[in-house]
Order: sequence, then C-alpha cells, then structure tokens
Amino acid sequence: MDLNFSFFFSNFPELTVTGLAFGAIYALIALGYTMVYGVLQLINFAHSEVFMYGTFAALWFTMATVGGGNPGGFQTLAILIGALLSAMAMSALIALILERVAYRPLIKRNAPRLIALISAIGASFVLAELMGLRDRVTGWVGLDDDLRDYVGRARINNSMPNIVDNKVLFSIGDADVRMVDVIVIVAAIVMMVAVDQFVRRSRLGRGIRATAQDPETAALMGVNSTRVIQLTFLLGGLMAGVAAFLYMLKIEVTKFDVGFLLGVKAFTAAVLGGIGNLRGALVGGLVLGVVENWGSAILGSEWRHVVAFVLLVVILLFRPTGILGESLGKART
Amino acid sequence: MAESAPGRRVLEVDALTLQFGGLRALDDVSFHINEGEILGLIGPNGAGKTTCFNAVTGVYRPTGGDIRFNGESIVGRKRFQITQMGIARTFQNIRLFRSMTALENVMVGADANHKTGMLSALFRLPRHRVEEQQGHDRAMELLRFMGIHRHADELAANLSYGDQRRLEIARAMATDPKLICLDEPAAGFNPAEKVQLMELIRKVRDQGYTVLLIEHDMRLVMGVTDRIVVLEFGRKIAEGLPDEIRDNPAVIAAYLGVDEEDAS
Amino acid sequence: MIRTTRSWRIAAAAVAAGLTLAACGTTDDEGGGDDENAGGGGGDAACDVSLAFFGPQTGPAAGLGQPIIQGAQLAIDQYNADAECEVGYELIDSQGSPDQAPSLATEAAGNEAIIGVVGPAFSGESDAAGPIFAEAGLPTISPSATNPALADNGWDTFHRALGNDATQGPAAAKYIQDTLQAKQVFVIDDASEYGAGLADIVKEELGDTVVGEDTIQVGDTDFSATVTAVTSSNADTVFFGGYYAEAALIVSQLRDRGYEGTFVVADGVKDPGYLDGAKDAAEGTIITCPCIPAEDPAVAEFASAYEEEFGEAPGTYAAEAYDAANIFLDGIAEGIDNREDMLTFVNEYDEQGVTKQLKFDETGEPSDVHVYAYSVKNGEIVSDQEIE
Amino acid sequence: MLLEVEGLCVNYGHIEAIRDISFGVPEGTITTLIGANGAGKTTTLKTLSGLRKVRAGTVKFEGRDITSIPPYERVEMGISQSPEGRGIFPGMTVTENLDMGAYVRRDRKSTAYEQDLERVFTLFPRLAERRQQVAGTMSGGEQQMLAIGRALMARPRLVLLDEPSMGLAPKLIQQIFDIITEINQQGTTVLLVEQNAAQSLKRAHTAHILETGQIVRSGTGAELAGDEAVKAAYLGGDV
Amino acid sequence: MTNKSSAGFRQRIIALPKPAKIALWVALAVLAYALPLLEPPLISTPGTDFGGVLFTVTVYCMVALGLNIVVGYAGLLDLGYVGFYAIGAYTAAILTSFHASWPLLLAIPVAVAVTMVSGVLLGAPTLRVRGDYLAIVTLGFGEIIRLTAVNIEWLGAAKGISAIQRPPSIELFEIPHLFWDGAVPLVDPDDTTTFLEFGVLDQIPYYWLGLTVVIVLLFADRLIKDSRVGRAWEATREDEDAAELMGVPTFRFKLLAFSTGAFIGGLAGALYASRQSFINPMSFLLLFSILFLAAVVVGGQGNRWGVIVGAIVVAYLPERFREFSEFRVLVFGLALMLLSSFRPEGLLPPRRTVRAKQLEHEIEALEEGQLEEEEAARG
Repeated sequence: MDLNFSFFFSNFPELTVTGLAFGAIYALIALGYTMVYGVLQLINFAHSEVFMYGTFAALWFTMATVGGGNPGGFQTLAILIGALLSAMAMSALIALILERVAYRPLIKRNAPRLIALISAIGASFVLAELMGLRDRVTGWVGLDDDLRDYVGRARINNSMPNIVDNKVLFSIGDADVRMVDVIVIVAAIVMMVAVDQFVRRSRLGRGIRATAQDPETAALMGVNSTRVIQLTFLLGGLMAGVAAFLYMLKIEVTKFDVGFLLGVKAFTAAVLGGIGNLRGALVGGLVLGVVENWGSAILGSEWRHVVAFVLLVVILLFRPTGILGESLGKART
Repeated sequence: MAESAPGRRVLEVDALTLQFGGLRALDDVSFHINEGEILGLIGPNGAGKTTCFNAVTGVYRPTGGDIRFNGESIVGRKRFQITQMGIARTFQNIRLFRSMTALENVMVGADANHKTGMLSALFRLPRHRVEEQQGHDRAMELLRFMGIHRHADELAANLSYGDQRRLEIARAMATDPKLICLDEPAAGFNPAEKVQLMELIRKVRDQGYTVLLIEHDMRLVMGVTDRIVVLEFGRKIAEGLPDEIRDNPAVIAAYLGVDEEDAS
Repeated sequence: MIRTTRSWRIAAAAVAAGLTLAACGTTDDEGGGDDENAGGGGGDAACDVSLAFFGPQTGPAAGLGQPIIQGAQLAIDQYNADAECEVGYELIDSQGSPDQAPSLATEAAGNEAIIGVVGPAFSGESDAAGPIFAEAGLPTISPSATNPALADNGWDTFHRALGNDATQGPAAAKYIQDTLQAKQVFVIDDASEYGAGLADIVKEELGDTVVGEDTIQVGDTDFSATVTAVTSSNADTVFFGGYYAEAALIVSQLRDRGYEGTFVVADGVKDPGYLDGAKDAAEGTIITCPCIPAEDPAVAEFASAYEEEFGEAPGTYAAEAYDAANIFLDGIAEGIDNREDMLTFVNEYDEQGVTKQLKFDETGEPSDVHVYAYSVKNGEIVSDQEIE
Repeated sequence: MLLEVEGLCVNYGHIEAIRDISFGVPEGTITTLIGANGAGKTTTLKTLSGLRKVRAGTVKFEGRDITSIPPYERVEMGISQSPEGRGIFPGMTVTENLDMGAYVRRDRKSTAYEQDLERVFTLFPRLAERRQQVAGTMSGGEQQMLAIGRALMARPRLVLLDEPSMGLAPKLIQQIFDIITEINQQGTTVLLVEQNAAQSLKRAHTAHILETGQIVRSGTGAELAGDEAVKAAYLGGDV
Repeated sequence: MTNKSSAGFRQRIIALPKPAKIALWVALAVLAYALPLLEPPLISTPGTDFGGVLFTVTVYCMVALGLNIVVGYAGLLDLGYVGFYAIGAYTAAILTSFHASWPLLLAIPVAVAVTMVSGVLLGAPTLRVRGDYLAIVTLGFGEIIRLTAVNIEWLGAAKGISAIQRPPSIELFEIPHLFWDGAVPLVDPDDTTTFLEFGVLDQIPYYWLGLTVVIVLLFADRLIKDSRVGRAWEATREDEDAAELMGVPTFRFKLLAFSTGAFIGGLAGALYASRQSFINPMSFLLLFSILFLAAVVVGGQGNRWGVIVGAIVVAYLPERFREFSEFRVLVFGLALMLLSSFRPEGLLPPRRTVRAKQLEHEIEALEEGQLEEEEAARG
C-alpha cells in the first residue's frame, strides 16, 4: 500500500467537490433510513430498492421523451423536471407499497424488531429480482416486443441518454467544477433543508417527531400513527427518488442490483451522522463521500470501501451515537 | 437514638457532588449508614434521591466528594465490582430479566460471587457442580424467604406485580450484599401490601443486611426506618430520627406539606 | 429424474427456430434407450447424450453468463435441427460463485448422460469444480476462464477455448507500445481475477511507461478519484483490465471530465453492452481480443445467426461458447457417447472455429492464439489489425 | 351523561382484563376510578381513548357510539388524556409538548389558542418559567404538570387523568389535586384514575371502586370515603 | 393454531421415560447420518449433489449455532459474521496450502484460535457501541475482511487459494446407497460411499464430519447455556444495566459471546475451506452474513433447535428448489417475507418465548400496563 499524498494534496479541490457530489446522493438516500429508523426503530433494508426503482423511472422517462438527438434549452429542462418527478413518484410508490406489504402486518402484530429486518431483506430481494426479471414479466403478458427498449437487458447495465452538457462552470485553483456536480450538491442540500424544516416546523412534522419519541402518547394526542408511518415512508421515498434522479444525472447507468451497495453506504452515512437525525444524514453523507474520495486518492480506489467502514468504526468509538447524535428518535438507553 | 445500631459505618457518603452539564444534581451531600440500620432517603421529586442511589451503585461517577464502603472508596469502580463488594439494589421501575424464570433471576444474583467460566461449564468440572448447587439452594432459600418459591419456574414477566417486586429484592439479596438499596419498593402497592412490605424490610434487616430505602410513602418510611436523610434540590436539608423529621419545619415546608392525611 | 431445466425463453427460441418442443424433455426410461438405431441425418451420431453449461445463470454475474449460455445453445440448436437424436442441454447454475461449485460438479459428474461441459465460466469456480471433473473424467472447455494457473493443475479434462491472460496481456502491451506509441500509460484494473491478472501482465510488459495505476471494485459506479488520478497523471493512454460494465462507466466518466487520451481494454469489454453503456464516450476505444474478426465469413455467419435467434448481437464470450459446444457436438456426430472417448476426441481436435483454430496443447490451452485489435468507430466495434 | 360506558369487556389473549363494567361520567363533574394495582384502571382508560380493542360493550360520548373509532378521532371529539407515567415527549421543549396537545386543532395562530396557552401557564406557573426547556430534563412533578397541561391544550370536553399523583412527593400531590379541582371548576369534566384513594375520594363527585376488572362499589366520594370496608382496604389504618 | 399440536407433541416426548427418550434421539441421529445414503425422494436434491448440499447445510447449522450465541443469547446484532467464517477459512487455506503445508488437523485449531482472537480484537473496541450501531459496525468489519482478501496478494487476492488440504482419510469399508424406483427402495451396489474417504467425488464423508461437529456443538451449547455463563448472557440481553448492577461483568460476557461465536464461525469456515479445497473472496460476500442472520431469526433466535431449522431452511430450500432457476432468489425473498409475517417469533421460538407470549397478555392485563417496565424490556 503506497501512500500517495502528493497526488492527494495537488488535487484536493477536485477530489473534495466530486466527493461532495456523491456524498450528497448518499445523504438523500440516508434520509430514508434515518426517518424510518427514527419513527419505527427499524432498519429499512429495502430502502435501497426504493432508490433503484427511482433510477429506472428517471431512465425510462428520459428514454421515452428524448427520442433521437439532443434536445436543447427549454425542452431539456422540461425533460429533467419530468424525470425528477417520475423518479420521485416511482420511489414514493415503492416506499408506500413496502410499508403496506412488508412492515404494517408486522407492526400490527408487534413483531420483534429483528424479524422486521428479515422481512425487509426479503422484500429487498423480491423488489430487486422483479426488476432483474422484468423481461420475463412482460414476456408473460405479451408486451415483450413493445417494451423491449425498456425491459430488455434486464440483468445488465442500462444507460440513460446524456442530456445535460457537463460543462465547466468555474474553477477552484486548477480544478474545474462542473455543472452536474453543482446541480447534485445544490439540489441535495435544498431538498434536505426542505425536509428538515418540514419536520421541524409543520404540524405533520411534529406528529412524526412525537411518534418517534412515544407512539402511544402520540396517539393520545390525536396523531394517526398509521398516517405518520406512511408519511415517513413517503418522505423517505421522495428523497430516494431525488437521489435516484441525481444519480442518473451523474452516473447515467443503472442496474437491478445497483441499490445494494449504495444502500449499505447510505445506511453507513446515516449511522455516521447519528441515525434518527435528519441533519446527521446530511452531514454523514457528505463526510462519507468526501472521505471515501480522499481515502481512494491516498491509498488507491481498492480501499475506498474499507476507508468508509474504518471511518465509521473510528467515529463510533469516539461518538457512540454518531457525529450529531440521535434526535428524531428518543435517546435509546 | 441513631447510634443505637451497632456502631460501624457501612457506607459513608462524603461531600458528594454530581453535575450534569450545567445542572448540579447533588451538591455536597454527606451522610452515612451504620451496620444493621435501615436508613430512609426522602425528598421531593427531583431532589436527587435516585441520583444519589445511582452514584452509590456506580451508575454515575461523582464529580466531587467520595463514597466509601467499609472504609474503601468505591469511586471509579465498575458497577459489577461494586456489587461484588457488597452493595445491591432494586429499581424504581422493576427491571427483572423478564424472559428468565424467577429462579434464574435470583441465580444471576447468586452468580455474582461465583467464578464458573466457560470451560468449567463445558466440562462440568467440580467447581461448576458445586457452585450451581449452591446457587440453586441459595436462590430457593431466598424465594422461600420472600414467599414466592411456588413461582420459581415461572417467567419473571409472568409474576404478579407484587411478586415481581419481591423477586427483585430476592435477586438483590442473592448477591450476598452488606448493604441493600431499595428504590421505592412500595410504588404501586395498596395499603395492605405496604404493611406486608414493611414487615419484609424489617425481616431483611434482621437477617443481617443494612438497608438504604428511598420511599415516598411517609407512613412506610416513618414506620420502618431507624434514621432519615432528607434531600431537596440536591442538598441535604435534614437528618435525624423519624420523629424529628416529622416535626422538622424545613422538611414540612419542602416536602411534607400540611395535609396530615397523607403525611401521618 | 427430470434432467432438463430450460428457461422458457430458450424453449421459445427453439420454437421460433422451427423445432419441436418434445425435444425439451429427455426420456425417463432407465437404460431403455432408443429402439430405432439412429439413422437419418446424423448418421451414426450418438443418442441420449447431453452437454452442460456450468456457470452463472442467475445472481450478480448472470449478465456475463447469458451470452455463453446462448452461444452454446445456438450450436446445439443448429446441431439438433437436422439430427436424428437430439443432444440435451443442461444449465448448471453456479451463480458464478465457487461456493456451490463442488456439489454441482459432483452431481454433473454423477449424471452419465453429460459427456461434455461448456464452462466453468469463471476461474474461481473452475478451481473449485476442476478436481471433480478431472476425477470423473468429464471433459470441460471453458469459454471464458483466463487465469493462466488453471492449466497447471494437471487436470487432463481441462480445456479452454480462449487465450489466457498470459497470451493476451503481452499483445495488449505490444499494441500500446508499438501501434499507439504511448509514452505515458495509466493502468486500471477491477481487482477481479481476470482484470487484475491482465493488468499485472500489461504493467510488467510496459515497465516505465506506466505513470500511474489504480484498482477499482466490480460493482462500483463512481470513479471520480480514479478519474482525477488519470487526468492529473497526464497519461496519453489508459489501459483497463476488467469487464464491460465498469469499462463503460470509467470511459464515460473520463470523457466527461475532458480526458482525451486513448482507452485500451481487452476481450472482457467486447460486448454490445459496452457500446450501450458508454455511447459516444466509447468512440475510439481499442479492444484487444484473441478472436477472429467478423470479416471472416464463418464469424459473420455466426453473428447473424446469433442475432436472429436471440435478438441481440453476440456478447462477450458467446463465440467462444459456440466453438466449445461445437467441438463436443462434432464428437457426438461421430458417435461418441461416453466421456472417455470424448476426452480423447477433444484432446486430438484440430479444426477452424469461429474464434480461432481450435486445437489444444497437453495442458488444455488453445495451441494457436492470435490476438487482434478492434476499435470502436461510429458506435460499432470494427476490426483494426492483428497484433503480431 | 357526557360519557357512558356499558357492559364493557376487554381481553388480553384469553384473559379478561375488564369484565362487564358500566358507569357514566356526568358532564361537569369529577369521576374517579380507584383500585389496587392490576384492578384494570389503566386498561379502562386506554380503552376509553381507543388504544385497546373492546371485546364487548359500548362506549358513548355525548350520546354517540365511539366504541370502535380510532384514538385520534376521539381526541378530535374532545376526549384527551394524560397518560400513566406522564408520557411527555422528552426530546421536545415545553412549548412543543403543549403544541402536541393541540395537535388536532387547526387554529394554532388564533387568539383562542393563545388564551388556552395562557390558561395552562396560569395553572402551572412552573411551566411558564420553563417554556423553552427540553421536557426530558424536568423533574417528575414538572413533567406531570406538563402532561396535564398538554391534555388541556386540546380543549377537551372530557379529560382522562391516569394516576397523576404516582411517584410524587406528598406536597406535590396536594398541589396536583388542587389543580385538578380547579380545572373541573373551570368547566372541564374529569375522569380520574387513582391509587391515592384518600385524595381522589375527597375531590370526586362520583367514585367507583375497581377490583380485578369489575366495579365492586359505587357512590359519591364522601360516601365511599366514609365506608368502613373501603377505609380498611384502600385508605389503610394506622400502622 | 399450529402451536397447540406441536406443544402436544412435545408433551408426549417429555412424558417418555428416559431410556426411551435416549433411544429416540439415537434413532434420530442414525437417521440423520444415513440421510445421504437413503437419498429419499422429495427430500433429495435434483440438479445438485445431495451429499454436498447436506454438507453445506451442516456448515450453515454450525454458523447458525455460533451466531445464535451472539444474537440469540447475548442479544448482539452482528451483521458481519461472515468475517469470522472468512478468517477461519483463510487461515486454514494459508496454513495448509498457500504459505505452508501443515496438516489440516493442525491447521484447524490454529484457524479457530486466530478467529477467536480476531473476535476479541473486534469486540473489545466495538462492543461498547449499542444496538443497531453494533450491527453496522460489524457489517463494516465483514466487508473490510473481504475487501482485504480481494486486494492483498499475500491472501491470494481475487484469484483465491487452491489445493487446500482435505481431511485425512481412513478407508474402512464401503456402504451402498439406496436407489428409489418409484416408492420402492432398492439397494444400488454400484453406488457406494467408502467410509471415511474424504475424496473428491463423494461428498458424503464431509457431511458426516459436519454432522458430527454439529452434534458436538449442540451438546456444548446446551452445557454452556445451562450455566452461569448462559445466565449471564441472557441477563445481559434482557437488561444490560440491571445485569451489571447484579454483579454481571456484562462487557466481559459480551466479549466472551462474541469470541465464542467467532470460534464456531472460524471452525465452520475452516471445514468449509477444506471440503471446497478452494476459496476466494466470492464466498464471503455481505450477502452471506445476511443469510446467516436470516437463518437465526427465521428459525427462532435463542433456541438451538430453532436455528438449526432456520439453517436448513436457508441452506437447503434454495438448493432443493433449483427448478425455479432464475426465480430462485425471488421465491426465497418471498419466503422470507411470508415467514416473517406468519411466524414473527421464528419457526421454532424458544419455549420461553412461547410461554411468555401466552402469558404476557394475561399479566399485562393483571398488572395494568406498567409502561416504563415494558419500555425497559423493549429498549
């Protein structure tokens, strides 16, 4: 293992910006983990698939609208917004289905928390495999030929038409900062702030926090807990949809199992920041993205994930409840 | 007289101070417990009784002052070590090992003084057999003493509320303590049960244990304790015999209030 | 025992090719065999025999298994189309993991009808299953396992229908040095057996011209640190040892950041999926491959037949799988119905295949490997030259 | 009758926690349920607020059958509860806790809302001093005040109080009961569940004694307080 | 209710006199040993070798028993158990083939010891972290182990390590297999297994070895569970603070649970490597940690027979239902979801949980919801 510090220092700004961009995506996904954990104390293992379906929605929308060449100006913006909205809608839908099918029956029976984790793992397999076998499904209903462009190559990478010109916006030192990275970082932070304010200021947000702290008492205050749980999944899903859209903008390629690794990382980010804490998700995501990039630069990209997990362990040793600690949920003893 | 009990000081709390952030939960509190005595610790809610308890049993580490048990400082020791030294406790809100049987709960207490490890257990070495037998016998004896031996094989979670409270005391006694700390043992009891409890606490003392008792029910406190320490806002405001405390104007103002019906 | 598990899709493909579905199930009759001796088209061809595919049909590596399954399927379908006795085709799904390989190989070894195996697909599962096939005397021809060490295990049943890393690596390095005249090369690999093995050899051959290296992990999608490393190294050429999925992402992200050097990859990237994934960014990529260019009529014929049957251009190693299956099928056509004879037949085989002259040396390596360079032009992989 | 309970049975598994109890809460009164631990008091309250499922019987509020409507709708109708063990939201400030009490109200910006807030702060001056304090750091007595104040923020017709005196010092107990009486005098109907029989009988207009899930005696507070059997079982003699 | 019939069955077993009980167990054990020879239809696995699958099942049983100590007894959620499994396998591989050529019987104890030490090294800093934080830390640990193996040449990198030693063979006699003609079992003289030949083509002796280890572990598990150690684990799981205050050095016992779990994981890994004779990092993906955990939870954490059942479900069913081919993972996922919602306590929950569940409601009713206490138990 050679330590390559000269490379790291000479490219510090670029490594940081690209790290922040990917970290912003982690942060948005982490939000879904953190909210569900805050309210239900459950690790929503299938959240990674919520994200994955969002990437496909963005992909399909773009494929359907772009057609041949590269549209210009206003049309591009319309397509981008459409792709964003369809990703959000798809992810939110999947998140709600997940809540209904994989969680509500267990919550009703007051099942042990670990079994809910297993149910989520099962749901994650099912969702990923359904996407990976989508050509079979359309085959059965006889739509295979019509939908070939959309369902074909079910188990390998599918890529999105390139619609944003990734031009250099400005430079820091001799590092170029590019369009897509800026869009990703800004959009992620705006969304996170919006959600944070919603949960802090709005009546429904207060309902979420109350349910997180004490579900039974919250019910006595007139909070409809089923609604609150749905809302939590919905918000997490919407944010995963935004993440999915931004991811497609940046990476342009998706696959039925793309969620797994990202999900693990995003969950790591959530824990890093302090699970249950919305701002923690943002901080955790950004820190994770940046440190991964730095670590890759110094040690080599093969140690990227190792760097991430070592960072997690080190942080937890010094701050056992993450960088910002828990706040949405009650402090657990 | 306070000194009527056989003189030796089991526990000495010396200028104990405990600070959480900006909040001073205990401020220069000093008192002691003599061997064979029942000491009551009372005070309004938030006065620092449970905090004091937690400091004595090692849950919190004091910010200042010292706690000595049999002359030895326990500050900085681990909780299980303090238990092994001879301080045991019960909890305000019952904390039994719910999915273990009553007998097993008490045996966990008895295990505090045992040494059986993995290998002795695996090969059923003599030490394991001896300790297991001793633990079992001691646990049954304590269950019988508490009058709940018929429920020995029931899950702790399935015992009635009163029996759970008794089981907690039995479990604490099984650790073979010198000092046993009871945190609101009468919470949730009706008057008849409280009378039984009072007798039980006396019986425990008569077995040679020293008792530190936190309790709100004044009838019980007045009836069973040898001496009382009163805390308010983290400070000791009075100490003395039950009768002295009852008539202490500071205590009446801070704690008892004027309604005789409850305080009598 | 129901022996044949075909996906509906392949069955459907068979129907499309004008075959009867009855062929799908082999008969259960224990030792009954066919009463009528195989006459007709196949002459004295053997009956009641099967070939097997051993590799990932499901799981994360399924994308690499698919073209192999289909390549061998095409060969068998073409054979069966005018054979009296149809050859069965078993799909043994290892999910690409060496974990399940021993049990699967043992079962395959116990199934006497299987007289030839196309696979195992990956070197890892080859390592785990190889001793079992060797013990059972069941000949295998791998269309895709490239770890040079596999041939050194002394399994006489082991063969492969493609050059190993040790033949392709130097060729790639030679091309980079001589044809591209590269001064500064950045080498990336994907830490897989195939990719790391190849990259190591390329690095060794190139020596001092290598100005930087990095290793990514299969399944990663964000390579910004690697891209920064490449751009800041001022390399004029990047070599990537790995498969097409990551190659497409890396080249896109490199081009996205304005990198303009040459991107060189090997046969693991010669797949339509690379073009789909990288689109414009793929333009100009150099792909080395030990496989004959499509100008050759046999190759073109294979490609069009494949496309007709499966609706897509042949993917990575489809042609090698087709060749491997055809070696066995030639043996079956000659009446071979047991493993021992098949092994001898394979060891002595020497015919022109779609990818190369198919002849094995005593360790099971193809004895005559030519490496060709291809390049991506106008969104297509076109042949460039043979690397001497 | 503001609240009418008829033939109520509640089960846990196969065990009957509440067996066929019937009682009413007249508008404007304090009604108390007293009984030992395990008698079914808390279960009754939880059933009234919809947290437990009813096996048989009906609950009527203002004449309307509410037996099977969910808890949050009951709050909207005007039943609010201060739960056992206080159940404040430890991570929220005092003000936020009070806001939670008004969760079902949509008039958060109105003067009526401000008035209600002032009313709570007048009842509990201690809370007024601690508006921005995080509730989890307050003492047990203050938490109890907050829980009661929070229940009032819903502008309930009926407030259910579950053991407000539990774990409190004698002096505080009196204060709490004084405040309960005051709340009632301000026009809110109170259903009080208590173990502190002495205090609650003294304050209540009507009282019911629960034993093992059944009502064994009913009467006015004074009647029961004077009853020898009740005295022996619940008020305790001198020790 | 299925509970009732099984409870009735259990009652009848318990009522048997002791010699009869022992005879019953012995008969069960003999049946278990004979299973691969019998090749019973329906149970036997088409498409893959039955003996090999059974060996895999025994490895999963070992892993499940080990993980059950960590998760089920001590209540520590470990999502990186595959890391220990990997350490055991790699140590055995390195010592018998890659960097040395020790005999396997010497390498296994060392592998197990190394794994145990690694358990202590991982546990010492991380066991202070609670609950779900521990889950993610252990998950990270498992991944670190795998990625280290992928990236370090000394550990074989992605190429892996081949020619790992097999156990020494003692070839004694041959046992014929059965052969089923419809419902009629016939003895097949051509198909035999040589007793204790750990060869290449016959996986059955590995299964026997694995089964023996599982049986030994079951005994050991029982001995430990019914002792001060087992009680301390349970008390820690139930209420860590209370346990500490009752004189249980909870940290030490958690560490003991962790390293005991690691011990068993390492043993399973070493045996697996030996049967496989080849390992590479592919066999130690995060997915396996998840499957191991699924085995424990689906089976019924805290009950040694439950986790055995869980291990069988997780290891055997996907092999048995190879016919689903590409839909296997989908079907497995569905099965996990269905099991979770229909048997939330696991297939065979600990007897106590069953009893506790039945009585909990009664008590709750009688005790009138002691809220705080409930929370303490939940938290």
